[in-house]
Amino acid sequence: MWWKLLLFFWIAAFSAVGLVTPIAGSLTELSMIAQWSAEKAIPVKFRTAGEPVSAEDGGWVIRGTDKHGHDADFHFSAIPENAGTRDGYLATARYDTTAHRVEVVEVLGEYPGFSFPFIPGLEERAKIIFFHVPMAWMTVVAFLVSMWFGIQYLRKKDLEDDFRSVASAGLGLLFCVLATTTGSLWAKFNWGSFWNWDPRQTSIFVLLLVYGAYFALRSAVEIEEKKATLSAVYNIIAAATVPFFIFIMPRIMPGLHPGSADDNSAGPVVSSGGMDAIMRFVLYSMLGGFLVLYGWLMRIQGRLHRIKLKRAELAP
Amino acid sequence: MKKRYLVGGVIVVVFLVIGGLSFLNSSVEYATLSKAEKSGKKVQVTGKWVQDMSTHYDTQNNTFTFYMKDEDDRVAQVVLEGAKPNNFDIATSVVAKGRYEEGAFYASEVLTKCPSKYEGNPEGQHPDEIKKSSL
Amino acid sequence: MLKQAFAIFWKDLASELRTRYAINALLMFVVVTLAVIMFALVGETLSPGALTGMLWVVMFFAAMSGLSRSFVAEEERGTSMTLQLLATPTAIYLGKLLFNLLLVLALNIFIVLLFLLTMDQFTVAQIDLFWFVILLGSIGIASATTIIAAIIAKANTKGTLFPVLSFPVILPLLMAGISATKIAVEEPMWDTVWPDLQLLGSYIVVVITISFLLFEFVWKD
Amino acid sequence: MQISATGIGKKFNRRSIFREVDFSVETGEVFGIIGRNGSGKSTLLRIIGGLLSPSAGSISYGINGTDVSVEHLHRVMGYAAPYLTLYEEFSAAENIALYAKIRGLQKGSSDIAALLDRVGLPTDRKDPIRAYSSGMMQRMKLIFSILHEPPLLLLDEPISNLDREGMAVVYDIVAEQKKTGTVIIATNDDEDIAQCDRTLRVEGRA
Repeated sequence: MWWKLLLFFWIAAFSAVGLVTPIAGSLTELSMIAQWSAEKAIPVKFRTAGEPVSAEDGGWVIRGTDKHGHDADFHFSAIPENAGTRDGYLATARYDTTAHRVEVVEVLGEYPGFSFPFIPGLEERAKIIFFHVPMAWMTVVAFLVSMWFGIQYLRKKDLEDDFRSVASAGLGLLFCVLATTTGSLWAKFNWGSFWNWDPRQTSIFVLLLVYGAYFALRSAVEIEEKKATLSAVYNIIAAATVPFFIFIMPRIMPGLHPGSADDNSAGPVVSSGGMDAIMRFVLYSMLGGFLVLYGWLMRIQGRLHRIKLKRAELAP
Repeated sequence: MKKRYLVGGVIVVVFLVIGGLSFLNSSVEYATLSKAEKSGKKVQVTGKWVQDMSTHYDTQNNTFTFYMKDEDDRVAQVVLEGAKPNNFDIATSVVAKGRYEEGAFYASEVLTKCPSKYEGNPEGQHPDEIKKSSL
Repeated sequence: MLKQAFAIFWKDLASELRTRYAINALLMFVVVTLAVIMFALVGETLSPGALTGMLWVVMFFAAMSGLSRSFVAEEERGTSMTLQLLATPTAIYLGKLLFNLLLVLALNIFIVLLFLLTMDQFTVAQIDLFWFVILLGSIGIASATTIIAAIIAKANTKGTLFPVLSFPVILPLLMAGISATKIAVEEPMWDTVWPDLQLLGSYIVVVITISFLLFEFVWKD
Repeated sequence: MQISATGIGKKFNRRSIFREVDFSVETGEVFGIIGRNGSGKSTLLRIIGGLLSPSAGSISYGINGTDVSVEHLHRVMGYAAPYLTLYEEFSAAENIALYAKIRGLQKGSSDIAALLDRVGLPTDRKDPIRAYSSGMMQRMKLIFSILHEPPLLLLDEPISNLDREGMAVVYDIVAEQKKTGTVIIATNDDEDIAQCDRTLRVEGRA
């Protein structure tokens, strides 16, 4: 019992941390954005390094340093609340390229203890990674487990192995649908369309087809032992042809998804070097949580299965 | 019996790898500008936006014009039916869907690929340096 | 074992020639499909590349309508047990694979010839490469569908299940096959077509090896 | 041919057909498997013939002390049963030639004629066996089972659909087989049971 509560708390907590943690850039990101768009304001965090001073145009100026230690004058249009006592600010700001100064548009809060980096182009949307990536990973894990128990069934002809194989394939399909949905949403708001047959999208589509076919096959065979054998065989055949899509094609073909061939950063999931430490911590915690969640769902399916068997046994 | 499965397994793995390696020098989905010009068909071209060359938004025709450089380093003008896409300025690469006609690539859709490094940039420039670099 | 396999192959061939379960229906299927395509394309100019796609669509669906026959017929007539009493699963699989291979090859050659004759816009730049790709593609289709046919022969809804199970498995083959055929049709360059041929070849080896290992489980009740 | 089975059980859809069946058969024996309809006689015979794998237990086969594996059982075993179907689009002679070819045997037309004659079938019919009566079909199945002179003969209800004369053919085959090999018969018929040296009653599920 205790571990279920812990798991619930764990996933809820890290979801909350992932969603609530503010996105905050530094002067570096501010300068990058300024080169592209003079109007765009982005969230920035800085510590105050001096008293507020009134400026010539009626506004106020506070000297501040960002997380990399760069300092700059931050212009406020009116004196901010608690100006003298605040340690630092989280505020949306833009860089005025004609006056060459940092203008604070809106104060959002105190200097946050930890924050996610501001990633130009992704911004708040980056947070979906905490759900999308674990779901995609669980899809792969569940399908590998399903194939493993398929092989075990063929070796030992124990219907329990077949049951585990189906249960895992079912969960894999569920996670696959979730990963497709979250990925397609992300694609809409980042790349510009829900679906454009990017190699990664093609591969997950094929995966959906395979496991759709797997369940179609199961429902078309009546004798359980035969059903188990045939679906295990199909599982293995599919697993031998589908890697072309799942693992190889998206990685070595150019595409929009991180990790494809023309992406020199190799993507956040493949190499850990490409990701901020806090984000990585939250992502891996979510991955762990999802893994345990998968195990729990497997257990629940096992219990349901035993209850069904018992009922069939007791039935007249 | 065991040996049979072992040998079979090894064959399968070896040929999966050989088959996988074939992807290394093929690109099925994306064309280059030269290919697009030659075929005249609707294709997807991947490449980078050339920032030094001008972009233009025509409000009357609702078209957005920019220059892109494809994988073979060929540069061509791209005319997009529609406004400037999301995240266009910061995209590390773009995918244009359309056809090559009369010296320009007419795109019905332009997708943008964003940097996938999920970290702040510690060695970036200070805003004050923009004065020197951009002027 | 090879002798047994050939004996089974000859049995299937003689049986097919006598009953014509598959051949007549398949030939009509091809003619009808091509006629539909031609009606749909009246007055249209399509590039050879686009027609290549259509050619593969016809080949795929022709295979889907005919290739399950050899196993389904054994199962429906109840002769699979007879066969089981006569030979090892490996020999049976090999015999059936040979028969399907012959059927697919004959069918695809027929389709391609009709295609070349009826579609004026379909011109092939390098004909020997083109035929080689069709040959490899046919072997691939036969090897993938034989084991799937063995699976669906044991299920209830055989007809609809066959394409459903086959499509995801056969998709890597279709992608490589279409790509290689396009190259042969449009601008033959050996270095661009090589990856596709490599993929086709390894796909065939993988699928046949897996089928040899697993057929026994499918075949025995 | 020696067969010894221990702890054989079979389940379909998790329901047990029979369980814990033990027996052993020696060369020169005619062994009967008897039981009510639905008790699993045919299922047990299929398991013995290697056509079905048992859910529990194991069977070992031996010829003069050498073990025979299940994969190669079809080479040393003949099987005839009502649920067996022959290739009905071929004629009787074609069918026999086909089985001989798959088994790698040399059978000339005189051998085929002799076999047809032995079970009392006409030797000159060229039409597909589709047109044969069920009794004639049963005789064809007898040829199918003895074509390769197997040391082990499995017969499921061998006299079904047969007339007096046909029954005599079956018992003649059984008597002949007994001299050098083994026969296992699954049956309910008293005349069949009279042929058996020993019988095993399969209880099945109640």
